[in-house]
Amino acid sequence: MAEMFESKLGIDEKKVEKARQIAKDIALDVVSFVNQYSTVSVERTICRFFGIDGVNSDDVPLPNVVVDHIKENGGLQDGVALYIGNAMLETGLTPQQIAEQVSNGKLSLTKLPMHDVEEIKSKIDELAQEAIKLIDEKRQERERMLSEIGEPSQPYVYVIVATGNIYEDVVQAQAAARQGADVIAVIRSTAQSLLDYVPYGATTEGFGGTFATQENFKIMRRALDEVSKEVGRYVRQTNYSSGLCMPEIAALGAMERLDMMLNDALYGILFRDINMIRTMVDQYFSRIILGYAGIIINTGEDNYLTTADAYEQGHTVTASQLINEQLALLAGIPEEQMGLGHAFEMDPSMENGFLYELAQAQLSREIFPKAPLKYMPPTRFMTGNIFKGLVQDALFNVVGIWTKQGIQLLGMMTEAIHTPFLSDRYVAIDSAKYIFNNMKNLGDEITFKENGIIQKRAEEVLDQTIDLLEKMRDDGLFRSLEKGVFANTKRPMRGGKGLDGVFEKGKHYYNPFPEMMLSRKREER
Amino acid sequence: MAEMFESKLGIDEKKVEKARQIAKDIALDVVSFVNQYSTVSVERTICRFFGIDGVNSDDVPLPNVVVDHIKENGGLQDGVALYIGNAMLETGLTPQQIAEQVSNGKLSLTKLPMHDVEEIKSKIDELAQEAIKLIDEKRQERERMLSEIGEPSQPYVYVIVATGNIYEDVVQAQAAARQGADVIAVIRSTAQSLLDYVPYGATTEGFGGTFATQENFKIMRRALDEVSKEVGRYVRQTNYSSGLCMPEIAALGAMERLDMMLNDALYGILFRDINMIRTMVDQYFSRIILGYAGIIINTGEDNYLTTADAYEQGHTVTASQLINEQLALLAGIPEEQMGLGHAFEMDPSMENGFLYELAQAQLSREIFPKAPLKYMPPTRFMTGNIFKGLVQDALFNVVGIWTKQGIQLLGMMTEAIHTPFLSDRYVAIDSAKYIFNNMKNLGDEITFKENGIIQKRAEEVLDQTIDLLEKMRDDGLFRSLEKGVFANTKRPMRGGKGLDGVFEKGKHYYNPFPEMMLSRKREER
Amino acid sequence: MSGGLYSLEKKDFNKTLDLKAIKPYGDAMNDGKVQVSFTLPVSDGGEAVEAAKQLMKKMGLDNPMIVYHNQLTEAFTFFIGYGECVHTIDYTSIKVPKVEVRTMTMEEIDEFIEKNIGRKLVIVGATTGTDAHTVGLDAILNMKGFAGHYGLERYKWFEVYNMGSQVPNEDFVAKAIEVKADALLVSQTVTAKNVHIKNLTNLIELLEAEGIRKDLIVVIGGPRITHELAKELGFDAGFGPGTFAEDVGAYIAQEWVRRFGGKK
Amino acid sequence: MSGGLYSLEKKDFNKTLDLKAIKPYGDAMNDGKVQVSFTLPVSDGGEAVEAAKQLMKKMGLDNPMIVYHNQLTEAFTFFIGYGECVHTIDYTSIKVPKVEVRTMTMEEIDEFIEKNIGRKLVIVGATTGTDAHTVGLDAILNMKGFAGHYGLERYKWFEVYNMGSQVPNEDFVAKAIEVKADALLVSQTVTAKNVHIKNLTNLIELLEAEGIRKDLIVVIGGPRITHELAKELGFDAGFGPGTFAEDVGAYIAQEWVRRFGGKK
Ligand code: B12
Ligand code: B12
Ligand SMILES: Cc1ncc(COP(=O)(O)O)c(C=O)c1O
Ligand SMILES: Cc1ncc(COP(=O)(O)O)c(C=O)c1O
Repeated sequence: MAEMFESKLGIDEKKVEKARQIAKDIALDVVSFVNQYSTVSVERTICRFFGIDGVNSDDVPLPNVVVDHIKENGGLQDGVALYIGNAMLETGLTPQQIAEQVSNGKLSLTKLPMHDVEEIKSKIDELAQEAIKLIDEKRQERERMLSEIGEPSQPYVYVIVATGNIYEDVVQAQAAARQGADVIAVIRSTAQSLLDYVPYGATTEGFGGTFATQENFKIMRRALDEVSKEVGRYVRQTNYSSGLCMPEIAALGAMERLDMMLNDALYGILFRDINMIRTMVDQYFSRIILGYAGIIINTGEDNYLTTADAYEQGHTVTASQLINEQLALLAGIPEEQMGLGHAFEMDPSMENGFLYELAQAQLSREIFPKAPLKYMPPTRFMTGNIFKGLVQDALFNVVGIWTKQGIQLLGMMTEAIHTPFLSDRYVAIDSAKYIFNNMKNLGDEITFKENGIIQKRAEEVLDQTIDLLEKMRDDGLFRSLEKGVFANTKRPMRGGKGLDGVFEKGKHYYNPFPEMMLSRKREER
Repeated sequence: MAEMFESKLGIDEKKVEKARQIAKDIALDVVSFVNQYSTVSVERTICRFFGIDGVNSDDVPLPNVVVDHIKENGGLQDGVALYIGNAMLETGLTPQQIAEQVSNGKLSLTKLPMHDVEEIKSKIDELAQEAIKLIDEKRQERERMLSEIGEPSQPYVYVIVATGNIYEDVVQAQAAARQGADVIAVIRSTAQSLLDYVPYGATTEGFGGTFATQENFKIMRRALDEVSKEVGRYVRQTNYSSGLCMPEIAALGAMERLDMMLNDALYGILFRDINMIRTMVDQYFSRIILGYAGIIINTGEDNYLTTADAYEQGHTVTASQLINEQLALLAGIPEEQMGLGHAFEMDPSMENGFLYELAQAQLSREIFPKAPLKYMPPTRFMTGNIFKGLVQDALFNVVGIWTKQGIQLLGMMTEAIHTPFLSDRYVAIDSAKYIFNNMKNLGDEITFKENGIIQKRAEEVLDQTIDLLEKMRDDGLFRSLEKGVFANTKRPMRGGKGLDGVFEKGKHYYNPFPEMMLSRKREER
Repeated sequence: MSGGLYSLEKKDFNKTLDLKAIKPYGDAMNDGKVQVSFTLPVSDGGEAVEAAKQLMKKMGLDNPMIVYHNQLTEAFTFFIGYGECVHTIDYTSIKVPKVEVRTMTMEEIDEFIEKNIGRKLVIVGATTGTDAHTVGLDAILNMKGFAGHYGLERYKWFEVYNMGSQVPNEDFVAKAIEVKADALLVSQTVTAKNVHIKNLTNLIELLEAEGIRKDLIVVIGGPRITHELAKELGFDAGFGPGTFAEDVGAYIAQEWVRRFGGKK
Repeated sequence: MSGGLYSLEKKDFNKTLDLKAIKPYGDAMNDGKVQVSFTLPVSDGGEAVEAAKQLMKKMGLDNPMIVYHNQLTEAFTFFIGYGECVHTIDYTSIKVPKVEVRTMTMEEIDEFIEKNIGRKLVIVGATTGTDAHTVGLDAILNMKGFAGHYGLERYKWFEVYNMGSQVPNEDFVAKAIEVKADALLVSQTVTAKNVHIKNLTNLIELLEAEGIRKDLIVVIGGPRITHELAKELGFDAGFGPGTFAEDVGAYIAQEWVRRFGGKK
């Protein structure tokens, strides 16, 4: 899969192939398992694609109203699409009107007489085509803008805004773009990933972040398009889809032309205690959507090193990246859209820690030559000493440009203190731009000593990765997570949040999107 | 002269040899010229070695009183040693008593009957032996302490203190040592280099620095010895001898066990407008003293790049280093004591500037493999943006550890603002220690691409150096300086400060020290 | 070259240390030097710099010097400044409440409990509310501990229930009742918008509503937690950054004896 | 999942911009956020942190947060803090004196002098006193100039004498008299202990003693020089960082005409 490469690390390509093959086995096993299930969030996503939007008088989003309604009435195993299609045939109403009627109690979807299944499906397919058309348009729009306005060089300078207020976020995002940011991520309000619904409308209050809502996406997109033209560089927008609403938010991202999305079931499992079946099912659908929409995914391996030691557990990151790659490929995501995560989390007090970090970052680069790797800054060892922190971030930027990372999420000197001030972001961007320019071709100029500390470290990590993957293949991914392979964290297969939202697909279950999107993707190639 | 080396830069050893040979020719020419002269400060140095100290009621130091007295009476061409030796034979007084009597007007040295010259010389030699014994003791004391207390690893962490008050300096120096500093330099009060005398006693007020006085040296030495024992690392003391009192301060340094001294006639010529003959004569004697005393010299090539562009004029630094090396060797300074200067002054906004800097630093390292190179931090492009400045200093530290510099003069983030606060120094040391440890073996691990940007740059600088040196050999050093070869600065041979303190040696002129010190040095080897 | 050399301008402040009136120190006692940085909502220019200086003066920073200013985006300018603080602090009058505890090792704590209490102390720990940060809590509780200090699970005489993260206060209190806890350990990291204050206050209210507050030692910890804050919010003790398991262990054991007497 | 979701704690400050009362901006209008760092002459500990917080409060920084503290050596502790500034500045009332000059290019300046004065203006420049920094002065005077802006030596209608560095005021004034200078350009970089103030004041005194102050345009420049300071010290204009030759050239030409009328 990966191209032929000349390894600076002297790593054995065969080992890489082997690791990849094992990861593929693990991923296939997961996908064949999750294919038997759907979840409430998958169903709500279908509702959204069908145009159902808005909230009821209790502020409950209508997609939730519809899905809960079908669930309560025992029909969920067939999927919402079937009921909506049927109701359309029966009532002639639009999905939105149907949802409103359900909300008002005027309509009970499970009580309507059922039309012929094939007839329903063709109605559904019509609706789906429309949704897909919208996504196609957004995707083409992005491509057009990229070629007209201009594509920045990598590593992309990626910064976050997190004021809690979408309008304040806009000010900060535009300021960052003017200072040189290529990617703006709006951090979500704390624990939004645990909400089993997507909040509605423009929001101005959040905890340590701003709610991810369709309206907020739209507002930010407009602001970034504006500033993109001003600075002559297409500025990418990012948000988070991991969590209980993974596919739903992915769909909103696809519809509002987001360019990247954090998307990782493993993150939810390990760090948000979300049930693994739930989120793996959600992830599969969400990745099909993101892949189709041309949105780069960002995976969360970096987080492992915030709880586990970066030196001892470096191989867990590599193993997880390989699994995430395979899971993504199976969902139709091309390598060019794989922002696999890793992080600069080596203990700063470690002798030669920089060398080990360099080895790991270069290893990621060589194993995934086409992926726009997402490289995360130091967080674990950041303290209130902003001066020391700034230097830690500087070394992180050195490794970023040196090993040609794709997406550099800039560290903030105030990481351990608060979400970034306008000025923190400026200092970070200024510093990163200085380093990227001043060291531009460092990576082309340097080779590593044969069998030196760096090469040996890379080999060691790769060997440990293969060992781990082999064990994981034996156990399967779910059992492995129960054992605590990643981030020193154990999660029970039937524990965690959101399990009650999973259901086995019934005989008549129908979701038109996966097949439609995957087959179109296949045609493209 | 330099050892066989394996060049990471792929530079041609023959070229280096050639450059060195030309520099030697230039230096020989200078030394044969300066050998015909002495200066008032050389003579005052002899007074000091003979034990003359203290000031008169007008605060004029007694060495100045004695030398001025002889000068006024037209006897200087024979040198002070002869008159003092003669007066001792004649009066039986000690040199100090003689000086006091001269100061009181009770004794006129030129009016005494002259004893037999050989008799006088043997008296002088006796005095000289005593002075040399003292220096020997200091030197042995240093060696003993180094082996007992411990020698830090290179790059030495070198910081300055500059409060103006020696007692406040002591507080800050000890604090710095505890934080990890290996070398403490007490910056002199602004323009002390233009004073044609050495101030006396402990001082508590200075402009942007503390006066270099023997008493201040003593106070600091005591404080550093104390803290050396506490931290288990011999902490070196540095001061400045360049300027109108070059050999005098060198002598005081030798007597008070300083470990390093800034010592560069070229600095005085270019940046203090000191007359070139004066300071070259002074330098020759001062280096003999420093070499003998085991004191590391620091040369001032770094300063060139504060006025001239580091990319365009990089070769002037290399050329000057080579000349300084030869001038030092001729004065008996071994390579291990040559803290040749250079600086991280590449424009931070330059694409790949870091690579050029790396090339230059590595070139210095390879040309002078045994020298404890003194690497100076960015100053020219430091602004009031302390955050950016901290990152510039961080990259400087990266190059320092990478290319194995000997003495790393730490940059301060407040460089463009004020002399360092206690906390500025802490931030700088903390950051340098982090980088030195975290990247410890980087230099051993990395090789440069053949014929890449770095290697080519090094070759270019070396070629330009040879060209320049050839021109300089044709012109001679003095004429070259008139043409403005260094630091974009032109100085007339007969202009500048201190020319009136230079005189041609008379037939009977005698200064016992150069020969004594140089021959002992030769024996040692 | 005369004696005039040293008659330099006198510094106009008293350079002796007075603990009743301490001031910041740049490179001389009482020079008052302070570094500041901030952004003002105006575009860059002479007036902006002047505004920044005036602000520094209002903060009591004499001779304000703006050493750097840069427009971040239209109508926002970033400043870095240095000034000389006129304020002083009476250091001798400062008293800070601290957790009162005799330091003990793991072995000493176990021995102390064995001797003085004679049964295992039951501890329930959790990161409560929406907070997902467990590293700090695990550092205190997990077997392996933190920086070479074993966690409380390793102690013979503690029985530990670690509920993990994002635990609703209700579940936490229910567990405390269920296992008859002697002490509750709460970890709080996210402090944005004072969300921790709300959450912690709510916990105390719940415990009081259940009537069990007085039977329990309730302790909080986290990077922004101080003992003072803990006391204010109605907890028994607060532990900040750099805490090790033995600090908390010793406190709980000693406090238990202090509060409930010896063996029951 | 009810509407309660958005009823979060309200921020307690007015978030609209009022130019009559501007405040620092961290990440929301009027949040007042300011970063500070300073050292106090006490050893580290709870009391030291409390002292640092109290100092911040005195500076008008609400909710002071010490995010880092570290003992630098015995009896000295370094602090980094964030707080919310209570002070406001009336931005509308700020007026900053500026050099009044119409911007011109080199060619325009030459033309202007030719037309309005009809002879070369004589300029003497120096870095005076013990100051050895010439880069700034050379940037203004040398042929090659600075950052692509030619220096005044390149201008047809200026006659320039650059005396270099460390020039005693006496020599400088003597030269001015000798060459019948129209304008004097002084550069000052070293400002430690206000040495430049002393030196500059002394220059004006000398010029006045010689009775030539009023016949000359006397200008200063340097990294810490402002027009305001120059005026205060009795100079005609002051130029800070980022000055180019044409700024000074235009000023001298225009000021000369303003002061001495047209061609003489
Ligand atoms: C690791 C980490 C994470 C991991 C957490 C993994 C995990 N399982 O814990 C992940 C990646 C999941 C994460 C996520 C987020 N994080 Co986070 N994270 C951190 C980080 C990098 C380190 C925290 C840490 O582990 N410290 C190490 C431990 C050992 O220290 P400690 O907690 O202080 O513990 C010690 C003492 O305080 C005390 N102690 C602690 N608890 C207790 C309890 C008791 C009873 C006792 C006695 C003592 C005690 O003892 C411990 C040992 O000495 C910090 C940044 C930083 N460098 O501080 C940000 C940080 C804490 N996170 C932050 C934020 C905002 C988030 C997010 C909300 C971001 C978002 N919007 O997506 C999310 C969501 C999490 C949530 N809702 O809680 C902010 C908090 C800002 C604030 N003050 O409100 C920080 C400061 C980063 C920042 N500047 O934005 N994070
Ligand atoms: C280069 C330099 C040197 C060189 C000077 C070489 C030379 N020929 O000039 C050398 C190495 C010799 C040197 C020595 C010292 N230096 Co020095 N040096 C610097 C440095 C790195 C850069 C200054 C510079 O060239 N700036 C670039 C020019 C273009 O900018 P500028 O001067 O601001 O000029 C612009 C404007 O201000 C204006 N301007 C300037 N002059 C004029 C005049 C007129 C008429 C007009 C219209 C405009 C104008 O226009 C210019 C173009 O825009 C600064 C640190 C820094 N990064 O700022 C320290 C610095 C200035 N030096 C400093 C000190 C203390 C010294 C020493 C005293 C140290 C010592 N004790 O040994 C010595 C002695 C020098 C002395 N007595 O003056 C301090 C001054 C602190 C203070 N504010 O008092 C600084 C700030 C460094 C520090 N933090 O310690 N230095
Ligand atoms: C992959 C991934 N998803 C999501 C998130 C954040 O989600 P939450 O809203 O749970 O904080 C992160 C944060 O680090 C992440 O790495
Ligand atoms: C070689 C050398 N000597 C002396 C000095 C300082 O001397 P002065 O006292 O003239 O500032 C320097 C300063 O940079 C130097 O590089």
